[in-house]
Amino acid sequence: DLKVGFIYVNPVGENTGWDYQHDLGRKAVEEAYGDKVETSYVEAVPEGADAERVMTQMALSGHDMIFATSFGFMDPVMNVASKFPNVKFEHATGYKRSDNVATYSARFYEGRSIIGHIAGRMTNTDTIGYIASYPIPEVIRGINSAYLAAKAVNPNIKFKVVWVFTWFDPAKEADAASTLIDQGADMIMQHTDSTAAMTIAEERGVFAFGQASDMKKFGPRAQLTSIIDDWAPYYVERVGKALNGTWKSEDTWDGLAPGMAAISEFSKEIPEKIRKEAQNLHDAIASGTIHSFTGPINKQDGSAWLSTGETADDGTLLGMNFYVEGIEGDIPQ
Amino acid sequence: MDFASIDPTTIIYNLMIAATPILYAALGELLVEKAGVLNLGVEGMMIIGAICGFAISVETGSSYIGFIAAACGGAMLSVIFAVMTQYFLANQVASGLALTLFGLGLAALLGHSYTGQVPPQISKLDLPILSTIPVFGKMFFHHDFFVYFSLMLVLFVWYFLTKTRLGLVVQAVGENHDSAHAIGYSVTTIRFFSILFGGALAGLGGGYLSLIRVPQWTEGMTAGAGWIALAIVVFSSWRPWRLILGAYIFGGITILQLNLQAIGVNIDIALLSMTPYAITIVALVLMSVNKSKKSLGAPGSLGKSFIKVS
Amino acid sequence: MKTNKSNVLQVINVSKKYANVLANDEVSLTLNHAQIHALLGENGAGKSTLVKIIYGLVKPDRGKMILNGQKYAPDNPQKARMSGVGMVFQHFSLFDSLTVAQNILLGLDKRQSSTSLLDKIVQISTDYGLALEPRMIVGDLSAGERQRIEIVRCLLQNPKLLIMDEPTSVLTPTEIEQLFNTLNQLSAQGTSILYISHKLEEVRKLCGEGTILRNGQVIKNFIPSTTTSSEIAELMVGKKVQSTIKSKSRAKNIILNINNLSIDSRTPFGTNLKNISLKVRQGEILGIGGVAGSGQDELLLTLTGESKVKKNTLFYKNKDIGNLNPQERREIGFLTAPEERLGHAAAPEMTLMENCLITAKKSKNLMVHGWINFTKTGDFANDIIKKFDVRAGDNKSLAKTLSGGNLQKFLIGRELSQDPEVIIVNQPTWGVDAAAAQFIRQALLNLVSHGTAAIIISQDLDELIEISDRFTALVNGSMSTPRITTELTVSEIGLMLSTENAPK
Amino acid sequence: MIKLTPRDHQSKLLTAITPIIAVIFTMICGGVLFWILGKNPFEAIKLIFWDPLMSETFSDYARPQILIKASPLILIALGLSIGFRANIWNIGAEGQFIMGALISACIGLAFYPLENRFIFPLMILGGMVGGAFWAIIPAILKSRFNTNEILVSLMLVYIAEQALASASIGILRNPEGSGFPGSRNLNHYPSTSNPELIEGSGIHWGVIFSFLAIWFFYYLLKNHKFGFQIKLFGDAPRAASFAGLKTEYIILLCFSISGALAGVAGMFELTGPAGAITIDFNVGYGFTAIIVAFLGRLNPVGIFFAGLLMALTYVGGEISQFMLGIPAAAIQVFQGMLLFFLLSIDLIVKFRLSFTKQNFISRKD
Ligand SMILES: Nc1ncnc2c1ncn2[C@@H]1O[C@H](COP(=O)(O)OP(=O)(O)OP(=O)(O)O)[C@@H](O)[C@H]1O
Ligand SMILES: Nc1ncnc2c1ncn2[C@@H]1O[C@H](COP(=O)(O)OP(=O)(O)OP(=O)(O)O)[C@@H](O)[C@H]1O
Ligand SMILES: [Mg+2]
Ligand SMILES: [Mg+2]
Repeated sequence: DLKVGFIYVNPVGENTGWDYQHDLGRKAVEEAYGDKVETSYVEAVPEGADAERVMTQMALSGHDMIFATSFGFMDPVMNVASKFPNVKFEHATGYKRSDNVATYSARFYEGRSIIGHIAGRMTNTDTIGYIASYPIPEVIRGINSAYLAAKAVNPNIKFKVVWVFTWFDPAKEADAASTLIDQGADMIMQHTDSTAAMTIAEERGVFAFGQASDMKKFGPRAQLTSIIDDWAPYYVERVGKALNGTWKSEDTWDGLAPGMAAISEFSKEIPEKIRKEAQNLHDAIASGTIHSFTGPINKQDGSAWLSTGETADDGTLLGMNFYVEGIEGDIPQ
Repeated sequence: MDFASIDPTTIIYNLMIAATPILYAALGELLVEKAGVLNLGVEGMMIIGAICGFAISVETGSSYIGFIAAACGGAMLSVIFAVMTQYFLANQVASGLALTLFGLGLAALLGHSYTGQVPPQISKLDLPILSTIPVFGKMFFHHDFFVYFSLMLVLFVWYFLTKTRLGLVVQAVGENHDSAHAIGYSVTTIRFFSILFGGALAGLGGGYLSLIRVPQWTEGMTAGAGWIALAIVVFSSWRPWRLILGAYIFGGITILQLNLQAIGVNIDIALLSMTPYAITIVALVLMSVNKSKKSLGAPGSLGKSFIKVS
Repeated sequence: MKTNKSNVLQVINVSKKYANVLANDEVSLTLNHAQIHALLGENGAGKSTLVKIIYGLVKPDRGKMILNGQKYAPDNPQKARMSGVGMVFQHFSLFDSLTVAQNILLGLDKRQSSTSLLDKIVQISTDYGLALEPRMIVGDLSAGERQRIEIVRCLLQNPKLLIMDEPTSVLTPTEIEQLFNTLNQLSAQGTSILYISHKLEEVRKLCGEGTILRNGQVIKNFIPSTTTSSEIAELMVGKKVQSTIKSKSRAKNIILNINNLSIDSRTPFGTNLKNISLKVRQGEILGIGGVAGSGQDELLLTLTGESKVKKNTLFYKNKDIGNLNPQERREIGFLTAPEERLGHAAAPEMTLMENCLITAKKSKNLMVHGWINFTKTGDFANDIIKKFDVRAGDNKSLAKTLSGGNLQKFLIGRELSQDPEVIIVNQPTWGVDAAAAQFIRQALLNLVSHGTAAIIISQDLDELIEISDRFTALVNGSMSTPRITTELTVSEIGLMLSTENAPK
Repeated sequence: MIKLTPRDHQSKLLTAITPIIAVIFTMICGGVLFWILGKNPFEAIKLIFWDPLMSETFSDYARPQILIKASPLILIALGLSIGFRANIWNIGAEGQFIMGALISACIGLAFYPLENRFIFPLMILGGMVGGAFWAIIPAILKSRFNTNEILVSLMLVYIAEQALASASIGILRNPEGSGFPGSRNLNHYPSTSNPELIEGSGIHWGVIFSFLAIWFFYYLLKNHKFGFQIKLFGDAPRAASFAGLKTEYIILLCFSISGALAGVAGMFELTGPAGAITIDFNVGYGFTAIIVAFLGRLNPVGIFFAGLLMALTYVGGEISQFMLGIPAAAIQVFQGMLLFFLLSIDLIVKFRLSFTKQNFISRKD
């Protein structure tokens, strides 16, 4: 049978988060193939040397396929893969590939368009609070995407972005949420891992959008919807290919269409009309009729980026390091 | 940039909440250090408090019982440290660090089935009359019981240390354990119970985090708060009242920093994130300039093992 | 139902063994009602051990005690105090950062309201003439005042038996006088006192009965008033103790010149030195007397080089050495020996060998390019051990394991073996037994007779009178003009030491 | 009643045997823990302690990995132990580790893509200077203002982490990394690479450096004035100043040595195993090393073995995770237990224990 290993950068946890979603994918693989596969995982693996060692040991112990689920595992994956040409590697969010290294990622920004739309339509204060982790393309892309969608439906919209410089610090994220609410935000978006902001939103009576997992438990009233990372179909498919011998190195960047980036059930708090709009937007993006970044769009400094009707190319999106016009503040450098 | 949108009322309100977990933990550590023991395991005891408090209040539906459990959890973990350092005379610095490692791991194991649960809400006590005072009412008198309780505990510890005989004994043991032994006090016993008290308070701090400030259980949720608590103790020169100042300043800078970002102040954000730590250093330096060790108030036997050779 | 009214405490066949010494060996002792009983013996004879057993601090291995006709086996000092036993320690058991009143409160067992305690402290202090200000921080007080705290603390409990372990070693003559009055007053009121001291003259004056310990065993019970000091000393040591021989002084050139030295103390509770001037000649001993805390420590620190002094204040062989550090001073023959043996002159956790390196590495070439020559160092330590009759395991014994007297002999030996041209010693015989003290004084005298200049700082006036050529007093950081010792009368010395006389 | 008597001379046998006893205790308690978690305790213990060293599957790879994992721990702990001997408490080695790596990365990348064999030695120097620079801040504050060095060095860790994050997304960001945070991989740039020197041995320059450092400091502490001065200062600061040592000098010396070693450990980790500066470059070596220093009883040789033992539990812990599904938290708890036992058992090395019967003096009769 096929031995499949997973390495996670944080502890898996039980209910939410980046690593938890990957582990759901692992469980889906077990479910799909039963006795034909055997899975194992190592959690809380620091990026760098430790990751390389863990993957090597997995390979040594007979794993045939290894999923490395954090960007920082990129170079270790490449190193180990070159030593074990018969082991198949799948690296999430990276950009280096080789014969036995495939990469995959999700177009979460597509989901951000939808929450941006909902937020823009529903806000009473025209102020959206955004808790950002680190200024990397992934996060900046999310801010831009949500902003553009909100702006499209609400010209007065203002984004207040707070950079917390951590992926996970519940107390700090809670403080950030409180601060944003105090500053007039009535919609909270986050690009950090903990569920603290959602809890604060629930407590303070504003709305919020979940991240990575459905966070409804933490904000039964507050959560309007969540962007969900759903790796299960991809993992099942890839392991299937490995089983029947058709696996090859590929680059996958999927969005709403196959549901790799998904949107959780819309809350009843969203008016029927808006819910419908959001659903339509979702379907349009999924079908490819609408692109989250469609011109005309200027960069923050006013310089032109996309002309009317032009859509952003993946290369620019992947390396995005600028705000679009209208967002205030600077990206920390 | 819109400085007017920073509302001092909400900043003070929020900083009090942000500071309360640190205040609890620091207050416990203050007493422990007064007794001459340096317990660097605050982080570990806090997170154990956080999970115990959380789990029990979810199970019982009562935050108050949860807080008691948080205190018990912290105290129980501190027993390990107490036994190691008081009976096995293990080095306090290393034992404290090991305690943190152990506590973080144990909390994660204990908490496995509690992520994603919602703790019972705890209501804000709107203190009668006081809470209706404009501005101040909202800042100071609109908190939950445990904010006030932390302040009451500061009062209590201050009273205990300066006005009671037992408090005096605790200080004596911390000041000079050989003398205290010579006049017949059991250094080991007093330190043992001080450590337990410190553990209980660190536990309460953790409980406040998981039950009120954040409120949820997540692995590793203390994220360094215990270390800040240790810094605040030195910052306060081992004086309970100054602890409030220290904790509130630290909480205040954290909150202010986020507010400045939210209004879009043009300061390097990496620099802003450093400010709470940098300002703590500056404050420590200012306090120690031109002062002898005595007036800094460090207990004379701090961190030293008491070896009773009979 | 006391069987024998006059018999307060009986110690019967008490033994206590430490790791490798038998500190008390079948000791028996009887204390009578309202008596002052002397307990004498060399350093390490087991005196402190015995009284710690009585006070419940140390558990004996064997033996029993009877207090007021009842079995007495205190688990801890609280029990002892409840049974009416009080103790003043050889090493004070005080807390520097706390107030006098707090320190006293800590030594009391009964609940006291702080106001009534303050009244009682004032009451007792005036009754017995032990002046104390209850609100002072103990760290700020002199040794004499600290001891008063310990005594007042005991007296507040109305002890039937009061133990005093070397109470006078840090006191000035007036303070000693005062203490004796208090003790006599107490014994007249019916308190028994067990009194430990190395100063035989004062024991003969004060005590009605006495016991001598040697190597943990009781050698003899005796009546102090009818036994001469030299007899007592002989009993303690087990052989005859000679008195010091002083060769005729032949002071020559001025070698050390202190010129208008003023310095602020580094420590929060210290004394500042004010305009001190001194000239010291080769081949003489200059004695500096004074109450503890008059600036002796500060003076010594400026002389060792640990405190920096201004230009043109400190001249050695006509060279300004004010900015030389301790090691640099040593290299030109300028040596010092501080009062505090463990922690200042010696490192407690280091072996005797390693302790030699602290001051003698250069003069004895114990290091070559920074590498330690262990053979040489070991030999040097052995030399000292032999020449100065240090009783210690070997040169690898840790400093802290030596008794006070033996460590002091070793440390004085370490300095004297380096052929100093000037040597400054603070409290050469503090807490050292009679024989060892005599030995140390003789060694200093011998050195001076070869032309070395010495400054001896001491609170023991008898000692200074015995060995110094010239005498001066340090009072509140100021110094009087030195006078030839033999020309001084006791009252003149008293005048020099008194604070009223000091320039403010 | 247990009576403690200090030992005059520490027994070599006990010093060697007590860690083994502690490990056995840990195996028992840890076994119970694994059993509670529903895992086979014997299997788990075997996977942690035996397999990395002896099993056919893992040992060839894991043995050298233990060296690699241990070498930063050993280097840092060694530096810290010197300060700890002198009662100088640098607990901010984590920050110094980061700073050493950052400075050496700046140096190395400044030359990119120049090929020159002097770049690597220059980076070693840079690592030392960077670490020492970060360590000297608390040292100066302590000697000038008597500021508590524990806290300043600790606060500086957080500041260093922020600096690391901002360097990863700012000045050091890989220009060819499509905007992702993190620097170029220094391993892929020959002039800055710290490769495995002998295939399959795990030995890179950092490991060699740590061996040399152990030997050097062992010898120095034992035979040289330096070791004597450190010990003297730790035992009796006043005696040290009486000997002519300046307090400021010792404080600066201890901090700069520990900072330099932590910094150079960061440099070797960066150029070797880690490869690049990233936001999460530091993984706690600086804190773990404090424990390693005490486990090794502040003695270079002890630290060497303690470092290897810690590294073994990391490597073995990972194996037990994917082989047996033991959660990472359980491994942490297990390591905590090991430390508790190792630290506590030192009591019988330092003291002789005897059990006294309560027979002296009749109590109640
Ligand atoms: N805690 C201890 N551990 C080991 N040995 C001890 C201890 N205390 C005292 N000793 C040893 O017991 C012996 C008696 O010591 P003790 O303190 O009773 O002497 P002493 O007569 O009071 O001397 P001194 O005149 O110097 O005060 C000495 O050899 C001493 O080294
Ligand atoms: N690098 C240094 N920086 C500052 N002060 C120093 C330095 N090296 C030594 N010192 C100081 O210089 C004095 C002499 O120190 P050291 O121990 O080197 O003595 P030494 O007399 O030179 O001995 P040796 O001949 O054995 O080298 C001491 O006060 C020491 O603190
Ligand atoms: Mg004695
Ligand atoms: Mg030199």
